[in-house]
Amino acid sequence: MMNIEEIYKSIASQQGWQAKYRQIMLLGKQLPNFPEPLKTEEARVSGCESKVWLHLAWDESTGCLVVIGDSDTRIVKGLLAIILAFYNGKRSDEIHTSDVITVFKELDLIQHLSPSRGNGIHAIQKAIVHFSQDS
Amino acid sequence: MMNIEEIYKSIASQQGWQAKYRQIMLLGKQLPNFPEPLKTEEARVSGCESKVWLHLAWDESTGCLVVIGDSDTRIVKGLLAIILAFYNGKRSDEIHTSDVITVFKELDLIQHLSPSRGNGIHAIQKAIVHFSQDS
Amino acid sequence: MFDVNAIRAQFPILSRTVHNNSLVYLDNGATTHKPLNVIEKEREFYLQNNANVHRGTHFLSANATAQYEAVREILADFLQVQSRELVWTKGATESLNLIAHGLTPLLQPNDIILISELEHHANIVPWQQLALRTGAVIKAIKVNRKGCIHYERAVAQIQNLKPKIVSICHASNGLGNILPIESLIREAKAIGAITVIDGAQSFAQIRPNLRELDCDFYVASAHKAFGPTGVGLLFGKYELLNEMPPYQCGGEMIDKVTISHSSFNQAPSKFEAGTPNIAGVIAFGEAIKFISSIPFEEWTAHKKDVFNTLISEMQTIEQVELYGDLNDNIGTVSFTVKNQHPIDVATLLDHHGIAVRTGHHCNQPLMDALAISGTIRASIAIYNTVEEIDHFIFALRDVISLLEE
Amino acid sequence: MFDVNAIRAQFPILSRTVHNNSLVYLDNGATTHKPLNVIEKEREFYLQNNANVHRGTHFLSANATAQYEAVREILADFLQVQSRELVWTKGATESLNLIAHGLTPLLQPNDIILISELEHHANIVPWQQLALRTGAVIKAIKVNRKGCIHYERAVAQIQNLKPKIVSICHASNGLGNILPIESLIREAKAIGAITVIDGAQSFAQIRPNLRELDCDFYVASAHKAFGPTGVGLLFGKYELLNEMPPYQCGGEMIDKVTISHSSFNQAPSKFEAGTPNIAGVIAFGEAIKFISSIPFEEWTAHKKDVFNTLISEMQTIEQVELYGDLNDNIGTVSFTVKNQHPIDVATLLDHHGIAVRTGHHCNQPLMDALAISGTIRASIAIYNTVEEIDHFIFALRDVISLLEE
Ligand SMILES: Cc1ncc(COP(=O)(O)O)c(C=O)c1O
Ligand SMILES: Cc1ncc(COP(=O)(O)O)c(C=O)c1O
Repeated sequence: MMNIEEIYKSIASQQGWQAKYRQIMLLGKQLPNFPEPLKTEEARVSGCESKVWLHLAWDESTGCLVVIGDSDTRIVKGLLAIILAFYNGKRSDEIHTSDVITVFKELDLIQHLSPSRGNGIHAIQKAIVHFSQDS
Repeated sequence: MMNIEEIYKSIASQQGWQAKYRQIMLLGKQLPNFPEPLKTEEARVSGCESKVWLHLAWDESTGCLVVIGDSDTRIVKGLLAIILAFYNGKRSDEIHTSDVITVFKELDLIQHLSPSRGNGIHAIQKAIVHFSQDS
Repeated sequence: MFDVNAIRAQFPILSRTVHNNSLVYLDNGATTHKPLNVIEKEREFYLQNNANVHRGTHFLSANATAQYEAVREILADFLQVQSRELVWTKGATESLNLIAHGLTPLLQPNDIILISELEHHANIVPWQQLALRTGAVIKAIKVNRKGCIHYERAVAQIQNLKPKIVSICHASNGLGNILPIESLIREAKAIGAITVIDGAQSFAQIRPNLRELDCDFYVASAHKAFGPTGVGLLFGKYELLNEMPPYQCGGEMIDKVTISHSSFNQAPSKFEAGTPNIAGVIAFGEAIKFISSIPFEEWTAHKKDVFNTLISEMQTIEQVELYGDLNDNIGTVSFTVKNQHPIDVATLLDHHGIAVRTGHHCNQPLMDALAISGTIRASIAIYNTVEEIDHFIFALRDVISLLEE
Repeated sequence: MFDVNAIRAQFPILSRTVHNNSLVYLDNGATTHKPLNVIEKEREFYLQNNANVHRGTHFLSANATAQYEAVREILADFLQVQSRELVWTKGATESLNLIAHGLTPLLQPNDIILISELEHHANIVPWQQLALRTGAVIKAIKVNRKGCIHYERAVAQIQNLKPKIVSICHASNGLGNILPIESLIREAKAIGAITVIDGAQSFAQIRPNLRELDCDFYVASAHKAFGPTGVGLLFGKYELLNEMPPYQCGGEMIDKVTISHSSFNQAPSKFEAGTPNIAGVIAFGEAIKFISSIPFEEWTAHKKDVFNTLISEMQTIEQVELYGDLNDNIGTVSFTVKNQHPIDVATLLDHHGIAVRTGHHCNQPLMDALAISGTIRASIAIYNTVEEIDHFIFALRDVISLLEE
């Protein structure tokens, strides 16, 4: 798996939107396997029209977030890969002082940030931030 | 009581709106007395914010409308005088082929014609037309 | 002569770009765009004529009331009903809720409410709530695996179930099917049912004559018919309408109020509590004028041209599966692409400038019946062109090949 | 520095004439006019950004959703609450109906709902319907013969009656009185009542901080706060709000739907069935910006100037009787003229270009308490001037002498 800087570069270096989405979908393919039994209703992110599952936990020893996820659509799964790379390994305080939204803005993936349910990026980001606030 | 042509002339000949309304209120004062016992809920025209009562009947011998009315406001009572002078003595078919609304338009009393409940001229005219349709 | 470019000129948004491509807007089933006369009317009202309606003694209020009520007359003329049979609401959803609430006193436990599997959630969930309140039971006319209802079976269901209420859409928002409502209404009335037609998709496209249809209720939304958001309509046959208990309560709809008791006005004002969407209703009058300005034959002929191009082109793409009735259709095609998620397809189409909708389209029972989770829906309006369809088909092929790499 | 002419320049309608006189608009309690930024925002949306919200995968829809939801954030900021505690409705009337419906499960027979005699019908009739459904009983805080409530007696009523719900206006639309809601809310909460504030007249005039007020619910209408018609708001503390059963049903508010059963979303979308007034909400965001652009101290200082001129001039006309609280007042004066019908006075004022309202102002119980059938009401907004008041007073004297001839 690439880290968030590598992911950023891998997308930003693409010429044209087709290439960009090709890369995004590739990132989705490279996400670590999400175990089928974890695809429960509770793990579903509500407010996405695509199906998105998240599993969130804190690494006891480091105090850092460990999050894995999956989606039934390829583009959302690729966008999810960006979000996961961004938040994975961050401590709670880091999660609150940084925002994956800026990465999306810089990559010109802005319309995915709408609170629209179409893709649900907004909902995924919110779910992670809420988890880190509540626990 | 003046007939509708006389009333029309008496208003149209006034200079300025103050004079016009003075004349309208005068017409109201000249309306034949409306017996208190007839001021029932059934006689009330609904849809007027001012109180307006109508008593409607057909003259058996001539087949013409006989309508009297009253209002608790002076201007509406004056406007009512115009309406009553217009419809009194008309047969049912005449009521349907003529319209007091044109008189109001010609006298430039247009805003009183709004379906607004403020003065209720519209409601009074409708009540008379409905009466002549239903009976 | 019908000139689609003259029509497009009335819709400035159609000239905009999306992701550096010309916009091709095929999401008209969700909401249509608004012609300039509608937009400018709303603006003009606020600039020069703004006032609250009905209770004003002053000029602006009388004028606003006259304009507002004049649109009720325009609508009455359009639908061929009486203006006192028309209630302004905020949308088709509210209209259906109002009716389902108003019919509460007429239902007994085990009475049947018959809908169809094609219904929008707005024509399902209010009836479920009514059923919860009264003990009534909901049944649905079934669709086949393409999403079409079987007419004879629907008639049999009406005759056998003897529903108290039959509430069906005139045209399906999910698939575009036009339902044979003339004869379904006739059958329903033959067994004494109250008939409700969800006209959200039919108002502008079919211009129904309600006097001929003879249904008891009809609802629609202005925003799907070239009008502003926040305006809906409800038609009800006067006796039935006026008999219903009030829905929302407040100003306008009352006759007399004391602290402990109120009496109510007659319909329609009985159902119009509070300050209405005055500017919206007045602007909607212009939308009806826009629709009426195009002869119906030219309207349908143009839409058929565009729709037939769309369908025949779609049928040449082997990965595409089409749903719905492709003959009696308001101009909406719902499809899936083999092995691809609708959202992936739509997201990439968007980058070509193409606006389509994905998902269940507020038609979950229909999606269940078709055993799919959703479709991609392209829905056309009078301003769409054959060239736009060509652009769409080109883009769709491109997107599919990108996804299949 | 506060410059009323700069503000007036934002309201083109204020420059129009009525009956060949300059318009003097004193009917702001019924609806305010809209500044240019509001009018142009709504137009711009239709011209360039129109789309339906929430379920779209395409650019225009995502963009419309972002704009629409951004206004919820702006409003949350203005009221000092969380955005998920805010529901968009079509007006204050609908908001109050929604709350009265939603509180149904909490009421038992003989529970008391306490309102005041100052309430607008919209804050009376929905509670009467709730009382009919549940067997609850409505009581009202009384007013004195000028229309003011007696604070100590109101507190005693709260303590003795122990109402389940206390629903009162922040400011009276009929008389302009500002009620001491801070302390009334405190008293109501002390006995465990649910508190509902009708803010239709206070939203723009008082800019309440709901976090400090700590009421459970608050409602208002956009059109009375420089925004478009057809938009209202409802604030509810989240737990209480989310617990309430849904009101209208249809698209958006559902989670899963089958033919026989549905489950619902969380608040606020649980209460926003159907396509909302998208353009209206987006334009309302500009209205909030307009209000916020004028510092509150300047706002109140200017209004006090105009109001004090109005009151002191009115008091020099001996035929005039004033009602209401003339100190704690949002800028509304209600009056009668001895021996004259309010409609006669207002009709003649109209010919001077002056827009006032007459009648019961949807306050029949208040009028009963004052033993009058109605008043003439002049209600000022931030754009009114001392010169306009002079014009009004001149016209009023003229009208009275015409009527007394
Ligand atoms: C105090 C008060 N409450 C409620 C309302 C109802 O508002 P709307 O008609 O916008 O729903 C009004 C408006 O007249 C009001 O002044
Ligand atoms: C068939 C049908 N019914 C009802 C509705 C609900 O309309 P609205 O969201 O405007 O209330 C829609 C809109 O999606 C529809 O297509």
